[in-house]
Amino acid sequence: MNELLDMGGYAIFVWSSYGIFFFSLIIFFLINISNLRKYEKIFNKTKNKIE
Amino acid sequence: MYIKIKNNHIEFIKSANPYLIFATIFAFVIGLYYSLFQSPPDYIQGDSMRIMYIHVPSAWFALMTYSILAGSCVLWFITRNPLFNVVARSIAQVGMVFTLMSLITGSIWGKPTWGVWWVWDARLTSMLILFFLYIAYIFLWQAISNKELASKISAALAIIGFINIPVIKFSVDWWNTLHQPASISKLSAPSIDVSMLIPLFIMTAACFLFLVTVSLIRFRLVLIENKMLRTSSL
Amino acid sequence: MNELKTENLSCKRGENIVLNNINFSIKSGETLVVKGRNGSGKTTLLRILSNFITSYEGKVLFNDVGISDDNLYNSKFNLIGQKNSLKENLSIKKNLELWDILFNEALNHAKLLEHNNLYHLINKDVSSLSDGQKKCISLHRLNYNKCDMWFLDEPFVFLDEVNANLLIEKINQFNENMGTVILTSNINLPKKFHKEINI
Amino acid sequence: MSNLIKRDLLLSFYSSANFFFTVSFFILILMLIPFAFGTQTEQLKVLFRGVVWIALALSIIITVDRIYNDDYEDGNLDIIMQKNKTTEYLIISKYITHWFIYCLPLLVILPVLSFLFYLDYLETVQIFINLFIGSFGMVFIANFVSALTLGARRTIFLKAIIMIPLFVPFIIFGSDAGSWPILLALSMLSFVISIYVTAYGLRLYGE
Repeated sequence: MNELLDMGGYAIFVWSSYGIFFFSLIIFFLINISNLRKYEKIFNKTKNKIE
Repeated sequence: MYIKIKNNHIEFIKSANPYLIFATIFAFVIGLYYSLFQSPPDYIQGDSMRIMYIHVPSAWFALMTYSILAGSCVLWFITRNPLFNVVARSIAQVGMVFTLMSLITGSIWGKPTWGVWWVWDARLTSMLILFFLYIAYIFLWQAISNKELASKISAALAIIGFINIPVIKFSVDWWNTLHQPASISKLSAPSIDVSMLIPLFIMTAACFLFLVTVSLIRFRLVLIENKMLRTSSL
Repeated sequence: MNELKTENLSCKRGENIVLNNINFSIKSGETLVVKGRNGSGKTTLLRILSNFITSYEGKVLFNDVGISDDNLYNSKFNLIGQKNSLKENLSIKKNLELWDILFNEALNHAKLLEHNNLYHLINKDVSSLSDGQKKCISLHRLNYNKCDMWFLDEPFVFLDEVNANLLIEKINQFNENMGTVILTSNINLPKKFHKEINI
Repeated sequence: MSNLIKRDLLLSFYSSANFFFTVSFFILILMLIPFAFGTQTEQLKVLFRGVVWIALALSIIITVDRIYNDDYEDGNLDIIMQKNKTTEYLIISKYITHWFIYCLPLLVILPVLSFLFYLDYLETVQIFINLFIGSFGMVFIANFVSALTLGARRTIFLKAIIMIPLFVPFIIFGSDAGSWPILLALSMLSFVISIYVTAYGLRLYGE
């Protein structure tokens, strides 16, 4: 396990790049999903008003 | 040629969404397992080689997304089919994220390999400019209040950017031969071992699934946005 | 004898319809008042008639020729839009000089501006004028370009009674000289003109 | 066409502050070199070749709003477009006036500046030729960006983000002495693209 965490001396580079990569992807995904929910809610409200 | 987006298409995309999310997560987990545990360290670069498994797919998809973006803008101008505009707008931001990721992971990878965070060579510079093209495309659309006009103008800009990229690549190559006579040993053509190819392939597939998933979510978002623009302006 | 007419003119902006089935015809010496609420497409109609907007359905015919096919059409009208076409940081005199060059025509500004009692202001910066005065100078553009048609977008906005009457007089005179006027308005005008449509 | 050129020149003469501003801006950016990097002759010579391009790019960027935006916002563009049914003439005369008003003064002042930076005649001529040819290409690019972004008001930063990537090839080749043929090719390419895109932008504006 320590070997894995150490990454042959490159730990900081490997783990930080993986961390940044997945963190950004997840954040980006969540932003879009929540935006979609928000827009759908507003859209349904206005649609009900029109009908 | 004229493809109209019907309600049942959107329903289909909606119903496919959870499966796609699941598949993406699954692919990333498998890919992580392979790239961090199962693949051997490179005999020159050691374990820092593992950054390649996320760097290379994101660079590929950054370029591929821009090609799709510019291609759908061209198709939109030719066919006048609004679907292509929606595709361009839903894919742009994912491309921007991939470009940013490839820049960041690339420079983190560059530190142990080259000894520096950044090298002013053609590939990296054109990637940086690609990032600004994405930014210009996205923010120009937001800056123009007439959204129909905004789509047309940012599409024209995307096509001009697509012409610009090879010009920049060519000129930076030229510039490098003049200003930096091989001061930094670049990576020679990598002869990738099969054991490295497998995680790379899985990670590429995972990134592709991510691209598709988020693009489809944004596709729905953009469609709703369009509808809202229409109803509010009536 | 000129005739300008539209046949089933419709215009879409994205998905929403701005103009729907506009039909009118107007001959030399007549004035058409286009009425409608804010945002009903009056300005769009004038911009279609002056060849700025080319993506519309239906026909716009000038003497039975489509206006976008007629190469001389652009020199046959004067459009006074809602923007004043004045450079705010320059004096009136300099603005008029710029117009003279642009229209390729030197007018006797002294005589024409005296009419509206504006000539004594000629060395003042445009930014120091009131909206009504700016509108008067903007309408002064009608003296250029001896043409067949005037398209006026909300010409009476900001004008006081005296200037409005002067403008009406001017329009009448132009009509007598066989000129066509199309003007938009969202308020009731002090005088009845020949024709009126609601959009 | 000649009317429009005459009118634009007169307009820039009347608001001659603009003209002095760009020249002063250009000189001041170059003046920053010795302050930032010291006054060693050799270093100044090298830096001048590069920074003169950056100064040119920046002075073109700050003038981009004056090409079409000012006329668009006060409504003069309506008159201009009505008077010039063939948009190409309009666009070409705008190229000419924009280059004449904002680039020519910089080129005129350039020899003086290059002597201040200890460059000899030959080097000055080389820089001048490069700058002369490259400035046309940059003007073409500035024109189409200006026409395309008519709908987006007061977004000079966004315009800079759009324009700087397009300027990159010019700046790369500009700082090499003998690369004027490539600059010429780039300028011609940008002319071809620019004339289509500007016409497209103006047509969209008209709607």
